[in-house]
Amino acid sequence: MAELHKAVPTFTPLRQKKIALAGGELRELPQTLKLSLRGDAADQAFLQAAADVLTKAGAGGLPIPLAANTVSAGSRASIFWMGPDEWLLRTEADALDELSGPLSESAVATAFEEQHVAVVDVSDYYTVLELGSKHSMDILARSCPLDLESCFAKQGCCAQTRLGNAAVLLDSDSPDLWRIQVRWSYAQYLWQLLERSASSV
Amino acid sequence: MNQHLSDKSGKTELRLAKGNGVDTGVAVSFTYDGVSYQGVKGDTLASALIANGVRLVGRSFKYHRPRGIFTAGPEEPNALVQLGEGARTEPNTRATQVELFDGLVAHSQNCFPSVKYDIGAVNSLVSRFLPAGFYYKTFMWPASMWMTYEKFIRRAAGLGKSPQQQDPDKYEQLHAHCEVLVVGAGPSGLAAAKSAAASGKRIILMDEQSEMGGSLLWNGATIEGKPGVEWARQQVAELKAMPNVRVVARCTVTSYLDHNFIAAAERISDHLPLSEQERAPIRQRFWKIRAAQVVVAAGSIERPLLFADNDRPGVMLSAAVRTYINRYAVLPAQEMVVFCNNDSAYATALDAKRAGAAVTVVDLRSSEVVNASAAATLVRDAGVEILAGCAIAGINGKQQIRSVIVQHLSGDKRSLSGEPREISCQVVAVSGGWNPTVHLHSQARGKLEFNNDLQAFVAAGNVSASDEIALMNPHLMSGACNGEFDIAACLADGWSKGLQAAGSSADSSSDSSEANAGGITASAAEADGLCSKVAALWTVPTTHEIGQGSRKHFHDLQNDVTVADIHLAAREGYQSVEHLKRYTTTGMGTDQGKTSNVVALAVMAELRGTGIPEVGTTTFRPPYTPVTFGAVAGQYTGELFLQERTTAMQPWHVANGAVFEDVGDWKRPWYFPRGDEDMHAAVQRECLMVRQSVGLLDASTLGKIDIRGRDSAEFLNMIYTNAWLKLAPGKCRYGLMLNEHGMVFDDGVTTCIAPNHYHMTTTTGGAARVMGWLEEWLQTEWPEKQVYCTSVTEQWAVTAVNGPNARKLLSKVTDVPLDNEQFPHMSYMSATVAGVPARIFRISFTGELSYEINVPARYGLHVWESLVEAGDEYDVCVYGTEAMHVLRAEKGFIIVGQDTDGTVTPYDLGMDWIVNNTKADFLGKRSLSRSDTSKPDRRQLVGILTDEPETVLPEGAHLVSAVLEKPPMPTEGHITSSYFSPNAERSIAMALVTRGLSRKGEKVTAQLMDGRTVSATIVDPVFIDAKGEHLNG
Amino acid sequence: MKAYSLLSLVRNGLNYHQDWQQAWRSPDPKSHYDVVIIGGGGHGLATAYYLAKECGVRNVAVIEKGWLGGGNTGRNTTIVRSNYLLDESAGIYEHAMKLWESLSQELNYNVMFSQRGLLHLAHSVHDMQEIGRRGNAIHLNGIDSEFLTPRQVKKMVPIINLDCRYPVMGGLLQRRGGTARHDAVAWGYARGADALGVDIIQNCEVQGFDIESGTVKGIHTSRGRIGAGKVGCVVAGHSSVVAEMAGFRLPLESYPLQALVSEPVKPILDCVIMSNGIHVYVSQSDKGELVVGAGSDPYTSYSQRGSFDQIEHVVGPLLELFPVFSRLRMLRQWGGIVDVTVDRSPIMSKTPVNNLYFNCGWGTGGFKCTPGSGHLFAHSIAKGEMHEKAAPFSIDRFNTGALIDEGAAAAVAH
Amino acid sequence: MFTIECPWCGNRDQSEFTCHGEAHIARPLNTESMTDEQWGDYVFFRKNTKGIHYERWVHAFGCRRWFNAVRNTVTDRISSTYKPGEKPPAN
Ligand SMILES: Cc1cc2nc3c(=O)[nH]c(=O)nc-3n(C[C@H](O)[C@H](O)[C@H](O)COP(=O)(O)OP(=O)(O)OC[C@H]3O[C@@H](n4cnc5c(N)ncnc54)[C@H](O)[C@@H]3O)c2cc1C
Ligand SMILES: NC(=O)c1ccc[n+]([C@@H]2O[C@H](COP(=O)([O-])OP(=O)(O)OC[C@H]3O[C@@H](n4cnc5c(N)ncnc54)[C@H](O)[C@@H]3O)[C@@H](O)[C@H]2O)c1
Ligand SMILES: Cc1cc2nc3c(=O)[nH]c(=O)nc-3n(C[C@H](O)[C@H](O)[C@H](O)COP(=O)(O)O)c2cc1C
Ligand SMILES: [Zn+2]
Repeated sequence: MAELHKAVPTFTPLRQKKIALAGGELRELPQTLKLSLRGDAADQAFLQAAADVLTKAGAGGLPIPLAANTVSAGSRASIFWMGPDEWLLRTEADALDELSGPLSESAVATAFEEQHVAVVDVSDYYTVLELGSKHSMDILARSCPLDLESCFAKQGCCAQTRLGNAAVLLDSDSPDLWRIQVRWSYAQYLWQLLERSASSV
Repeated sequence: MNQHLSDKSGKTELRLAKGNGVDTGVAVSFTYDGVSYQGVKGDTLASALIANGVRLVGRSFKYHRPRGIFTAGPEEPNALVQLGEGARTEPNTRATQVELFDGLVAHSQNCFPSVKYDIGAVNSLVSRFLPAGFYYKTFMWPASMWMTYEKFIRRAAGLGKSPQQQDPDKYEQLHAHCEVLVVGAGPSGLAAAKSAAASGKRIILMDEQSEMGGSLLWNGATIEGKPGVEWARQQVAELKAMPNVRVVARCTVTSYLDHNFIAAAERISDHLPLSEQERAPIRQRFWKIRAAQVVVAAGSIERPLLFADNDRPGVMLSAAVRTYINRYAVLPAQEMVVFCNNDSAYATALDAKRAGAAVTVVDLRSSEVVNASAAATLVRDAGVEILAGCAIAGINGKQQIRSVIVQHLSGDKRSLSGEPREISCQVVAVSGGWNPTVHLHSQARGKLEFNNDLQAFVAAGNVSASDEIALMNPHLMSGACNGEFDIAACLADGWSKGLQAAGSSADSSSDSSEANAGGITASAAEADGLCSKVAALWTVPTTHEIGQGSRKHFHDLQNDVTVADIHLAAREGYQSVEHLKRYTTTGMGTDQGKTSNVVALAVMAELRGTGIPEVGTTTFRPPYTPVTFGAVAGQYTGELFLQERTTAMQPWHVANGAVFEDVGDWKRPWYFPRGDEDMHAAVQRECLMVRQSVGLLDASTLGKIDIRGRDSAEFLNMIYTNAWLKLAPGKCRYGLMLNEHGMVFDDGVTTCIAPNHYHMTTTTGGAARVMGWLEEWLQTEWPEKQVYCTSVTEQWAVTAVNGPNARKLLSKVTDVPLDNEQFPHMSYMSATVAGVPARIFRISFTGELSYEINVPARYGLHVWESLVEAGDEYDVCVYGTEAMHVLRAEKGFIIVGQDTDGTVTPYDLGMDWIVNNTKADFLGKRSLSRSDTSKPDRRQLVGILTDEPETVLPEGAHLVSAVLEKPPMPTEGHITSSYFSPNAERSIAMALVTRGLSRKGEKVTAQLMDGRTVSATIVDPVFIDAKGEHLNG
Repeated sequence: MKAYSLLSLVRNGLNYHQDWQQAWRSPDPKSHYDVVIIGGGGHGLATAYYLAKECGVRNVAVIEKGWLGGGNTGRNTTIVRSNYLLDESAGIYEHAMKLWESLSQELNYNVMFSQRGLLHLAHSVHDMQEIGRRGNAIHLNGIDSEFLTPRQVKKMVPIINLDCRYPVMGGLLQRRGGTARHDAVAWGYARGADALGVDIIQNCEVQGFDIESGTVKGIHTSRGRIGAGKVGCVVAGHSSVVAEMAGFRLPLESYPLQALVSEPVKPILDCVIMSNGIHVYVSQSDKGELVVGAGSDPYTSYSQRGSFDQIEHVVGPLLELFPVFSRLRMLRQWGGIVDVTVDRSPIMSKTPVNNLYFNCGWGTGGFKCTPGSGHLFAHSIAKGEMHEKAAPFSIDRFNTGALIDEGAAAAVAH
Repeated sequence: MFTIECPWCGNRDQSEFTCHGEAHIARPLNTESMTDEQWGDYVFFRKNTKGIHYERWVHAFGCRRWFNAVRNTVTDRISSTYKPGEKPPAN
């Protein structure tokens, strides 16, 4: 798949659009690999297998986050808590070439052998926008009912919530820099919403 | 007459040198009713009009009586104007809250041709025949005339005019979270914000006025040795400098909703000159706040007195007069009478006197009470005559007060006596006491109790710790709105409520108010007496019995409700407050009775011979003051009203002229007209080309769910009506889902990708519903089942390749064998298509040879374009949803939601074959055997062929069992789908018909609304290729 | 009862309105009535009125726990129409419509029934199919209905935005539909019933039943026991609560349903607009406010208030359809408690208890049937057999499956 | 407008949730042997409690998990939430 993906034109819902904002920009990040992982958090074998597959892929050291609303973020990939038995593995765009083989749906799925898990490639189900601005929090607050200050008071937090009508997964490096993951078909709507929100801060 | 009053600098005879809230050196020009005037910076429209001597500003709702400015705040019932023009016009705007800006244009409303000469005022002449509720008693004859009467009634009502153009301004919502929200920035709110802010927690302070300070802007209090205004400004500056505090002016807290959800409307550009309004990115912001605690320091609202002709222009609330003098530097009149039943109005008398007016006080209370009042003494010493034990018996002057008649009150206060005395004046400043602004507390379902000293409702003091409402909507009342009117006490109350709200306990060891007030010392202005010595006299007698002469006692100025109306309501049995309100419409105007409600209750209590608390209040509902729809909708209008979802192939569709159809949130290509084809031509062509050669459909919007786990097959077996345990990997199966009522609610093809791994498809509109349905059963009913579902709708872009040349086309771009043996109908392969990994499902919704190609969405456009290109040699046709509908109907395939409607079982669809009754159970199964659901004469889905092949029945047309001359005619079913089929070369239709399945071959008649009848035959709903041979290519 | 007339108005005007009679008395409850109606909303009062007027049952009481008309009757958006899809529904709503058409005269109380026209908009192919089916069904039931093209819609409502998120593709008009003054309906029936001898007892809450061997004998109230030959229960949102007192359950849930009004403005909207595609319904009252119906919350509640969500969810659509309203202001919002059945059709039925009848489940749309429901229910109670038009609405249908599924069939509210 | 404590994600705005009605209605196992009345009871008849009500919610815009809540339908106060399978708290 890694090779194939080079051979043909691909695109993201927003075609990596960007606009300048005060102190940063709003942009769509390049495509990455995203896997939905379901399994039993209470099962040590499952956690071990997950750790192994990541180590093998070269994204070792990322623990599966067991606390709600947290993310294990590494330089090459991150694992988000999505539910009590659900996680999302997302690679960084620049690690995509190396990781898309060892972390492909089938490669990961085989790591769990007979366990009751689901590994589903959702790379294209979502896209990720990056919001960088000194007003990022204000921009988000225009459409987000979540108390971002409290939820993101600590490092390593993430949250699923809504921006307007779009269901999103948020994580952030700093109060100014946020990543917003959203379903492909809502990307255009979300873009318009953020652009509009940014226009009045 | 008015223009001469103002010169270019905005100075007028009534303009004073200095006010706390205005800069008298900066002129601002505006027009009112076409006349230009000058005001000054900081004015409201109301203060500028008063400064210009304009007293008549509106006509009342019902009698069209002349009305003037009555208040200086949000409680204004009278001075409603049509603000602005064209697209920015805005009806019913309170002049008392409109900040003046250069170029402001306002008009009076509810009057024709002008506010001075208003034809509607004839109502006033016949007013004795128009008491409360008169329309319930008349306009009934003849019955047919009501619609005509109604037209005139409607025209007379309604106040201002709606804009007729699209609003050019934008709005937005903003979410906010805080530990303490302080509502109101008077002394109490400022103190609360200060003490709470010290905790470092997040504090929001909101006030609806342009400047913070509340009563300090006009009441002359001294705090910490400084004028109150200065103290307030300093507090605001200090609060603004704190990183944990948000200070928001021009922001009305409108709604106190459950779980401490509070909404507020901030006016951002309304006060700016037009050119700046046009440039402002947004006009108003709607705050949606979650606060852990709320301190409500919203102050209090003065009440009027109910005396004869108390609605004449020039009658004003006493504190409003004071506000105009001290804050806006406007003397409302050269000669004034202050009319009161409590001490708080004496400060008004003193301030007016000092500002140069001739003032007389008329106090309803006896001389003994008045003589004992320090405030009264001060005022008397300043040379103001005080007429104690007296009342205003009437007013001379219609469009403007010329004088008042004063008489002595009798001992029982029910009548007047003695020589009437006429006092010349242009303004009557009234005070009937004060009502704490309990609106937000009441919205939060807090309880009220009646305070006899104040003769007003205040928030109930004793709330038990287990009071659910208090636990859910925690808030503290502070200052005047807590019934506290002394300035020092207000500060102390605010300070301690701030601490309490922030969770930092007040210094309980010391109970001196100074310590609790954080050491803030304060004193009220001279003569600022308290309103607590209120005389509970509600209706001031006049020269005739209430309602029996020409003089009216208004309590609700906006809706023109008088004391006589309350008497009438009581007499007729509308005695409950809620009946009183609805029968007389008291309190139902744009001011929601802020000045009138309590006095109305008081009058009703008197009539019923009970106390005011027994009468009770009506329900306080949001918003506190009206809020624009624009603000509530926020940014979610226009393109953001509702998301438009599109697929990966969207750019191609747009570039190739697709006409789109809305399917749920999705925009789907409806048809692709070529040249100047209309819809019909395009669809006919698309349908032919698909069956003759090959066509492509973007099917990406279908819902897709990835299902994995050991129990998946068993799960599917419960979800679908047919059998799923034996579906082999690589095989596809069609299924119907029923709800527990036994009715079809979705359908689709599910494929076994690998052991314990399935790919389910759903209808486009049903995707979310089905996903929810599966999760609900798994999570709540069958948690032990080992099944995981993952929505993958957008992961896969789907192209359906349909038609006899589908195989040939596809073989050009894929590496897998496509022949019937190796890749038969209803099977699946993973493959490479156009160089990308794909899942190909050989399933068909057209009855033709068909492959549905799923690729990761990023490749969707590439694969689509590759297929279009590869199809060139076969004259490939790209088709839309309409052709899809025709093509499936030609084969008799159903569309859930079109051929079914939530009342249709699989049996009704003639799909017995899909119900596996040997299964022990599946969702909805038991419902199928209920007596009514299993009865034979249900409506069943059949095909319909019109006798005239050219005639296409309208969808929704009904079939009748007998054609009668005119309705009623019993129907026996209706057309669910109907098209002209180019492949069958005739019209085809499907219908739900009573006992239809057993009536094939029978004639039926469709009765159309225009009277035509169409004769047709019931047939099997398969109109081409009955044997299904096309499937194999 | 002294009649209202122009003359009486003038005469009383000259007499300073001192002589108007009480519209209804406030009697103390008697110890026994032939029929007790629980619930002084429009339906309950109408039932009592027709019992006394047409069924010869005059020893009747209406027991109301609060003030009469204070339930949903006093808080609905006043839309009246009879353009229902299914025959059973058309039967009762058209029955009501005919009564509406002469109700003011019948009651000698102007209920301001305004047949200004009611326009359903269609915003998608699916909507067009729906109005196509319903329009035809109504027509064949002998009820007026007309299809409008978008151009005709625009002509009728010039301020409408046809080109909204889901463009207006057509409309279904019932010219005889419209609005009525909701409070006046309750008051008019109350006055009428009172004049016929019915005792209307307010501030009296029913707290239990006296049931002897399966037959109701009386009720327990906050003002004591009241004996009853028959009992009709018409308590809308509280039906489940009262049913529980009688020992059975109903196929109902009670939801908050909200509405709001704008500040009043001069006439700008002359008919009732309903849009299921955009999700708003709106009309303008005679007083000038826009009366806007919001949706019901998805949770049950007895608190007569709902989530602000629902207000936002109707204001957005309102502006989508009528962008010119953006600068108008919301004056007041409120909620009612509506009792909703799964098939969105009411229940008029006998119950497991003899002589106890229930009339409920009118959900979000029963105001329009007030006269019809009262009329049919009165005749049913008097006779001891459900009237043929009411019979299909029995509770049994939830067991047999003979639902009258307006919701599923037409997906239309109100 | 409630705030609701998702048993997993914590306190969130009501707009992230949807309500799915009365909780603890187990789907009968013996559907075939039930009478029409019994089946009708299960499908259509509800307690519709005025007072303490046990109901199901799903955190639709969050973790997408179903859970139960205890709410007083008179005040609308939610006193607690708990996971499916857990015992309803005594109230
Ligand atoms: C916001 C809203 C908008 C609506 N819009 C429309 C519309 O446009 N068109 C339409 O046709 N319908 C509409 N409806 C529905 C309509 O209002 C109701 O269906 C109808 O009013 C029900 O009338 P009722 O007389 O049965 O009930 P109600 O008027 O609710 O009367 C029931 C009475 O029973 C009393 N009661 C309850 N329990 C007891 C007890 N234990 N003892 C004594 N008395 C008791 C109550 O206090 C109440 O007064 C709307 C409803 C709402 C809430
Ligand atoms: N002499 C008397 O008897 C008497 C009578 C009335 C008032 N007072 C004086 O009134 C003052 C009371 O002080 P206080 O701080 O309690 O009240 P305040 O009236 O000084 O301040 C209340 C503030 O709340 C704001 N407000 C009200 N509702 C609001 C809303 N919904 N949203 C946003 N802002 C809102 C108002 O604009 C105002 O600025 C004292 O100075 C007292 O002396 C005295
Ligand atoms: C058709 C209709 C029109 C209304 N018009 C007004 C109005 O003009 N002014 C007003 O204050 N309230 C108006 N209301 C709302 C009532 O004041 C009140 O909120 C509603 O009857 C619910 O009662 P409650 O708020 O006392 O619970 C209207 C209500 C209805 C049903
Ligand atoms: Zn959650």
